[in-house]
Amino acid sequence: MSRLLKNPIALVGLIIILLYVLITAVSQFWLPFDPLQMDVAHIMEPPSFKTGHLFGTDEFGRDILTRIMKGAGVSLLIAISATLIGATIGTFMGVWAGFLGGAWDHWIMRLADVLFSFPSLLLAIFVMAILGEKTYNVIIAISIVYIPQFARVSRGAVLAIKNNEFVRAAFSSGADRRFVLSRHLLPNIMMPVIVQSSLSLSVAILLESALSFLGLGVQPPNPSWGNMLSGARKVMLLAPWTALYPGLAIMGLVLGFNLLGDGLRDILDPRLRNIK
Amino acid sequence: MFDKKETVLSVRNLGTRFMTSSGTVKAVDGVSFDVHKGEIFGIVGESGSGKSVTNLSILRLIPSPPGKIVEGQIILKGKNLLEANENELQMIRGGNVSMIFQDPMTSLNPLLKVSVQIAEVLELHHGLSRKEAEKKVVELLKAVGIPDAERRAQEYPHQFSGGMRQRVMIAMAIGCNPDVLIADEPTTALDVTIQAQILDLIRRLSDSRTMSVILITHDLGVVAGMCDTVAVMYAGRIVEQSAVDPLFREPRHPYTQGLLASVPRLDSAWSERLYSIPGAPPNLADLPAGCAFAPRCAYALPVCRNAYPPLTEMDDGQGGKRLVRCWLHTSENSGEQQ
Amino acid sequence: AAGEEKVLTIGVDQEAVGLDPHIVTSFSSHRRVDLLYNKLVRHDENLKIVPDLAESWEIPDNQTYIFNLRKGVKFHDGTEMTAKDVEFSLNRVLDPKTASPGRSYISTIKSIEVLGTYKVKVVLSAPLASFLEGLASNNCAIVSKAAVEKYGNLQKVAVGTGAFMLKEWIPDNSMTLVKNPEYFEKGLPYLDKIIFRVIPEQASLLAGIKAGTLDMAQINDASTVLLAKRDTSIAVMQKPGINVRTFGFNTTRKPFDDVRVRQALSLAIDRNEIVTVAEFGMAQPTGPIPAGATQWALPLNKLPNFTPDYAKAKALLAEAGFPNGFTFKIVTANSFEGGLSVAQVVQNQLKKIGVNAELEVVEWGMYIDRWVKRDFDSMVELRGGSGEPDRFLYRTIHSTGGVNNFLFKDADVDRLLDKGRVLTSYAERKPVYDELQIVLAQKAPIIFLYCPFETHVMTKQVKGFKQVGYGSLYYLIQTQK
Amino acid sequence: MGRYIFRRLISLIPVLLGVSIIVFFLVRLIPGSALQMYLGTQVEATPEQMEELRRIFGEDRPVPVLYVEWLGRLLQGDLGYSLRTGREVLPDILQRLPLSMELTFYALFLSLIIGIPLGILSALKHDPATDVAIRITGLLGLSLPQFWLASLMVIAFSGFRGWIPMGNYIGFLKSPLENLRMLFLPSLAIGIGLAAVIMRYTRNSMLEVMQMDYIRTAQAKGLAKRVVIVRHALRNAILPVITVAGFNTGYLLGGAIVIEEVFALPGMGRLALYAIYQRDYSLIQGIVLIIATMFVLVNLITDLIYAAVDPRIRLDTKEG
Amino acid sequence: MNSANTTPQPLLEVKNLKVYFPIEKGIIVRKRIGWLKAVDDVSFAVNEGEAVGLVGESGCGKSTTALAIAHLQKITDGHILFEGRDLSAMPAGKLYAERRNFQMVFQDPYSSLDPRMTAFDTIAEPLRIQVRRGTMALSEAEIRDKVLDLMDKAGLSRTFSNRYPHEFSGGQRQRIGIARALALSPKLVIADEPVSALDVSIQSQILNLMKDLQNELGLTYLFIAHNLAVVEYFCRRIVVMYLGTIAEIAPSEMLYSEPLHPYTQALLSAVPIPDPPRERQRSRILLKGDVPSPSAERQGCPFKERCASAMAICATQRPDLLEARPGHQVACHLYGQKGNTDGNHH
Ligand SMILES: Nc1ncnc2c1ncn2[C@@H]1O[C@H](COP(=O)(O)OP(=O)(O)OP(=O)(O)O)[C@@H](O)[C@H]1O
Ligand SMILES: Nc1ncnc2c1ncn2[C@@H]1O[C@H](COP(=O)(O)OP(=O)(O)OP(=O)(O)O)[C@@H](O)[C@H]1O
Ligand SMILES: [Mg+2]
Ligand SMILES: [Mg+2]
Repeated sequence: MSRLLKNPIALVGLIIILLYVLITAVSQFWLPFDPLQMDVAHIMEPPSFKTGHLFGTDEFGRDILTRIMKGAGVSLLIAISATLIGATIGTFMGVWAGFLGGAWDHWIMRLADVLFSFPSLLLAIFVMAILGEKTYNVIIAISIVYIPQFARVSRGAVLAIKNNEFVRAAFSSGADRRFVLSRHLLPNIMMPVIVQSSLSLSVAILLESALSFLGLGVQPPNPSWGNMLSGARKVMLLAPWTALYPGLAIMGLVLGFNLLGDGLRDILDPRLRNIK
Repeated sequence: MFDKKETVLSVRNLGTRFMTSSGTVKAVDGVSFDVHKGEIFGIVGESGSGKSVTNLSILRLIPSPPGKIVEGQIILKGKNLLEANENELQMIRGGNVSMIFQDPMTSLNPLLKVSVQIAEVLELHHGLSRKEAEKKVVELLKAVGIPDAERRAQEYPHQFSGGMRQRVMIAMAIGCNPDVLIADEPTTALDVTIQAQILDLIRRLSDSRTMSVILITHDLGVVAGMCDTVAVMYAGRIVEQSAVDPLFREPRHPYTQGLLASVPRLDSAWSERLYSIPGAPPNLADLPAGCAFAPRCAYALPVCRNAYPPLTEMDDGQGGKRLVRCWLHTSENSGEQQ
Repeated sequence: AAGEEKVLTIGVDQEAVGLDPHIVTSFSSHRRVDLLYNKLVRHDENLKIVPDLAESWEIPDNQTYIFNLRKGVKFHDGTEMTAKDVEFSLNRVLDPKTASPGRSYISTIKSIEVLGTYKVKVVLSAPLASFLEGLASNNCAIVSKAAVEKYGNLQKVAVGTGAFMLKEWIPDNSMTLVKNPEYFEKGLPYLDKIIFRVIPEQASLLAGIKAGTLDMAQINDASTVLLAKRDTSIAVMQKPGINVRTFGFNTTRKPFDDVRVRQALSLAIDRNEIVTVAEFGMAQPTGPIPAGATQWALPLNKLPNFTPDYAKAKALLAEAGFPNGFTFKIVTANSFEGGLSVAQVVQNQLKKIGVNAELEVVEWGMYIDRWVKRDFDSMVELRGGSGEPDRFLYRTIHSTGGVNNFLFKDADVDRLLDKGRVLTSYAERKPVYDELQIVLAQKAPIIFLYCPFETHVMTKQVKGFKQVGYGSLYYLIQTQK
Repeated sequence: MGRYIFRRLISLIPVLLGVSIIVFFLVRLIPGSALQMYLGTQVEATPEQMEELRRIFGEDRPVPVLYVEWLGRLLQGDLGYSLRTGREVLPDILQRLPLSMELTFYALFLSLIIGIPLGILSALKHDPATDVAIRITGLLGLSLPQFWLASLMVIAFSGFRGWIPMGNYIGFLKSPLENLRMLFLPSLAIGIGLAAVIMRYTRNSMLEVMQMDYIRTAQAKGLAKRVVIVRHALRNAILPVITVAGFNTGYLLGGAIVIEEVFALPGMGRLALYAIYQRDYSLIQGIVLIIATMFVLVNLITDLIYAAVDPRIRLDTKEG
Repeated sequence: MNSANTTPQPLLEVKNLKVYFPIEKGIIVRKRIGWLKAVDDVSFAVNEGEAVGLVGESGCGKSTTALAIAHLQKITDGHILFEGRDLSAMPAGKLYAERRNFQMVFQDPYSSLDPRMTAFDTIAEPLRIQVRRGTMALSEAEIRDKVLDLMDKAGLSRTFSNRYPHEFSGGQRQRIGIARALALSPKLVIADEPVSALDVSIQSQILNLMKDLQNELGLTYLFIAHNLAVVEYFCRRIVVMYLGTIAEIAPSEMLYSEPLHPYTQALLSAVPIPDPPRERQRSRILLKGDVPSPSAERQGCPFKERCASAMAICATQRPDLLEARPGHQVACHLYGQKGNTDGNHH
């Protein structure tokens, strides 16, 4: 943790993320306007202090800032849950494959290969089409995209650790596979998995917004940054702010996760760590 | 006996530091030594004692940042290398002074043919054309004992075994008839029987070309068999330096004594216990005020913990001089006490 | 200037799927057929039936139609169009093997009799007021018997009687039509050549017109039209179309089986607001008959429950047992036809009477699935309408109607529809449909919202084009550039 | 080399087979059917018509049977007919393929020429502030939602003719210059994210390589800094980057879907999207299979480049 | 036939041990295209209380042998008898209990400790595992006492208990590794190059420690090293391996004073002695070439290409390991195979 705070990149990332978390928390109690209430008299008003619509209004006259704030929670929820699920299942698969080796490894990794050769967005689109547009289905779709990625990362990590002598030492003391798995392998692959997770969080935000943008994600009228952009698309040329701010919101949060991930990677990099 | 010989390389009061997050590491601190023509100069010491950094400093190959040469002179043929510009340095590197490294598996560029890698030096320093250089490459490979040199020259490093790769490194290093060859633990990564081959090769090349060699190793046996002069390093400093025979016969510095005593020897009778130096090597970022070895030294005096001992020169009993940095010897010999 | 070839380039957002008038369903194909073929009768710009290949017709009883054909009409291959071709064409449409969507329009035909080279008699098995309307469909166009026998089907060739002939077709890129010099209306068409360019994006269509690479395009996307309107260098032609945006209920589900609930919802809907917000003002509020069919449609102020009245709506709800409103779902899709924006506005408006509508935004394929299975509380749709009330309303709302997915059953409505169907004169039918419109507004199984404008955007040089109401390009025959 | 390529090509078969199975069953898991989509909300069909249609749409047979039938035809190079348009699927896809390939290629190219130099600069810059600045810029690039960036481009460049394609696509062969200009912004929108990834990998890889013993060897030989970097470091550092780039073509192909949508480009991604919406089974299967093939082929090519540059890989082929 | 050692039953007996690794190839279906014979017909015994050394060049199969003995590596053929019992036949469930009898100390002080476990937990782990398995009944407090006791024995300050591996030096880590190996009070300790990675001064500390522990606890060691001097110092009997086979087995003094196998001779002469005059005078036997790859199909004596005294028979026939004189076995055709046991060429 202290190393994290010393790394400027990770620190900035963390601050950005905390900012979004704060906004999400605030949005639970207070919002400048009603995020769903249409205001026919004020359609597509440009940003202005006078009207109080700091980011302007959308094609239904709803306050964009309010909707961005409201959407932060959705984005965070989806990103975090999808990453958690994808990481858990993928890591399990990867660890399983890497640890058992042989045919298991072969087939699990083949499956991952196959899933990998689908562009991730296309895969997510498929899953969404099958499951239907529900917020929790977005989570499922994104986690399915993540499973092969985490499987790869964790398998690589397991392979690197599996042949360490401390694993042999545990076996030679009479440990069984489950013990070694839970005591030695899992704790030791946590760091690469965490790094992958923070990067996945950023990609999840982008995927969610791309899905919503294509009309397959979070359902209107509930705001998500992606469906805000999707809605804005129609009126983009008339009212550019409807597209500008939700995009900036996405970029900011994604940047936060990316900075954190990159920073964490630095921290974990043995080259940078071993200097005494 | 080597006093009469001409000095090829002279290191004066060299100091190299690394600025790291946990403080300044004094990797090399006030190291001085001379290397004479045709001499094999050994540097021994434990891991982290500054052997490699000393030699990388000679060619100014210290990665910077975090490393920095903070003081000293390195005089090659009357010229201070620490003041040389980039061009002059390039002519010296690989030309007058060349190096071989510990791990032959990683010291060669995996993507380039062996011949290209050797020819590069020749083209650079001798201005040979690619063709001439390639011819010379084959000669060099033969000289280092690589069979079927014509064919092997056209192969890639991964097609060579470890011992062979070290031979390639040596061929590359002697290509320009350097005055000094710096061999940084050239055999540590190799098997004993292969080590014998490589050491034998270095020895013969040094003799036949009157080339000076700085041989870095932590194996005292290697030093004994190869070197004329030896310097023992501890915590970034040379603690004892002498011709090889007197040093082994009668080590003066307690560290040298401990080191010698702690090595199991094939020729000695089966004994119950080895000597072992207590404690662990110091942290170079946080050295004690006095002698760095004092905390582990059985003979440590109070002064040892407060002040760093000066270099004492003494006779080595065979007409040469030896140098020791230890308060025990200063008080004995010159009575210079604080 | 004379001698110079007059070429009109028209941008379309979709490639034609095929050209066989009896088979095609896609909008894009119909637009080509408009120019390549003729029918016995056609619509004018007010959706009135006017002569086309049939110079005139008689209706001796409400099940018999006798058509007198134009003389000297030539197919593009040079052969003359005769009653035999008409007989062949109608039979081909009726043949189940052809799988023609036009079959349902004229399936009541019992017999077709050639009375002479230029005279055909058609007898129906039952009276059908919208029979002529059916014949006006491209799907009932007159094709050359010889050509069908030669080519099997006409998807890739065009042997019609239309003002233009197919010259070249590069799929997904362009289709070139050239003037038919033998066209039966002398002096027409004015244009020498029409090039269709496939440009899928609405904004690009507009960009093409601004740039001058296109002369004309139909644009559906309201915001793009809005942009076009801001540009004074281009002409925007608008008129209410025949498609109807509806908000319909599954009338078998609670609480929509209660007419009071439906009335309450209808009273809470503000059509003008929906048009303003969801269509940027580019639509016309409508009743059960598309507003563009001026000869039939009643003005909205004559229809009950069409003016918002929240107090009354709440009272009705209370009466129906929902003093605090209720919650239900609106199925909608994120596509033009799916009406997501409309659903959002509707949802917002219903809040005023305490009714909580939840949106079920589904992907288009799912939307169709729900539609087919009638699996919805309510649904926002864009219904393909018709200027002919029997055609539109019978199938939509009659208890036996093919697309009555509201599962609506009402004796009054059925009676009126059946009555309107057997009468043939406008004067007799008009009062029937007036009453029907009022009954439908009263019972509100569907809340009819608006008809989106049909919009054509063109450069200022394009003159003489008229819109029909369903996108038809027929009037390119009279267009000059 | 020939044998290596052959072996690698063979190894693609199971992956593609897996893809084909998954996509075949996946599309049929999507609720709603092609037939319903075909009928839409407007068309009425008689029962006997329905019967016939059901047969044509394959709704009367179990999915595994259909799969085997499809696979059989696939092996003869027949991807089947679109249920929607009645046209053959393959020509339709092939017609869209050039655009998608151009888009992917330009995006890859842009990301490489942006990412690699920046990565090297960042690795070689000793000044930590510059390094951090470059890295943050890179991460910013990675954080831009592609479709949003594309939308902004549309807003910003809508006044400039020829830069925003908006539907009218001009093939490379027809007019290379027009083609390049038109696809520049879309490719950039797709490629910027990958450029950031490439930059990061180049930086790490370069840092790693610069610490290798053979770099020290090269320096000790007296080679000039430039020579050390270009001849010894760069080649070694770029190798893993090539693999990463290949691996990320999936990302590019996926990105193409939204970008094609925003710029209204008639590419495969967009076709895929509509095919899914329309439940046009053969079309989806064909597209996914072709995209997967492209993906694995690109990876094969990157591996071949790797093998061509790295002699260690070549040896493997001799043994195998 | 018995040697000078009078122990009737060896603690460990390795009989015709073979460990082959398959060399596989194939994309969909993996095919075996050959074997890498890491250990090829190795037999030797270790008596109770003895320290036996195993030396040989890199890749000759020392570690593989060690792992096989510790039952951490599947064997291809042969028997490993522990106290006369063949454990490899034992079901996995029972083997866990037996494992406490033989424990390993590993070469790499870095990878042999889990970076996420404290010194205390690392040493306690074997005990906890056995407790979990029900083969030992110890309370947490007893475990604690035992671990602290082990730390004392291994020369680790008790205050180090809660430190993590990265906070220790290489020597200290190796002490932790030794303490861990001793936790189950094993009869046999297999030490796979325990000092190779350590500095000379640290190396002697560890060697002394291991020796003290042997005296104190009556341990039996199988000690693996590539440094002959270390093995010679530490062990009473030495097994010399070459390319997966045993070249020579002899008591250490005998091996040093009178090596029989040409490989052993070369090996001995290659070990540098830290005594300049002697070292300079020594006549070196320089071997030609490199150690061949164990994956190649081989015939005859494994050492034939590098051997100065190779004969015709060496090319075709693999020499058996025979007793050249009491307690001294050698696998070399120079020493008259079959019956001619007292042929002495020196
Ligand atoms: N790049 C670097 N950054 C920071 N510290 C360094 C760096 N290189 C060397 N050092 C430090 O300098 C000191 C001397 O290192 P050096 O490599 O000279 O030791 P050595 O005697 O060669 O050891 P070995 O026998 O392990 O090779 C060590 O404490 C090491 O940690
Ligand atoms: N799991 C494995 N799969 C395939 N080959 C292996 C495996 N483990 C060891 N080998 C091979 O078996 C041979 C013997 O290996 P081993 O590790 O036993 O040698 P060693 O004598 O311990 O060498 P070192 O001194 O380098 O530790 C080597 O050629 C090695 O590459
Ligand atoms: Mg070193
Ligand atoms: Mg080993």
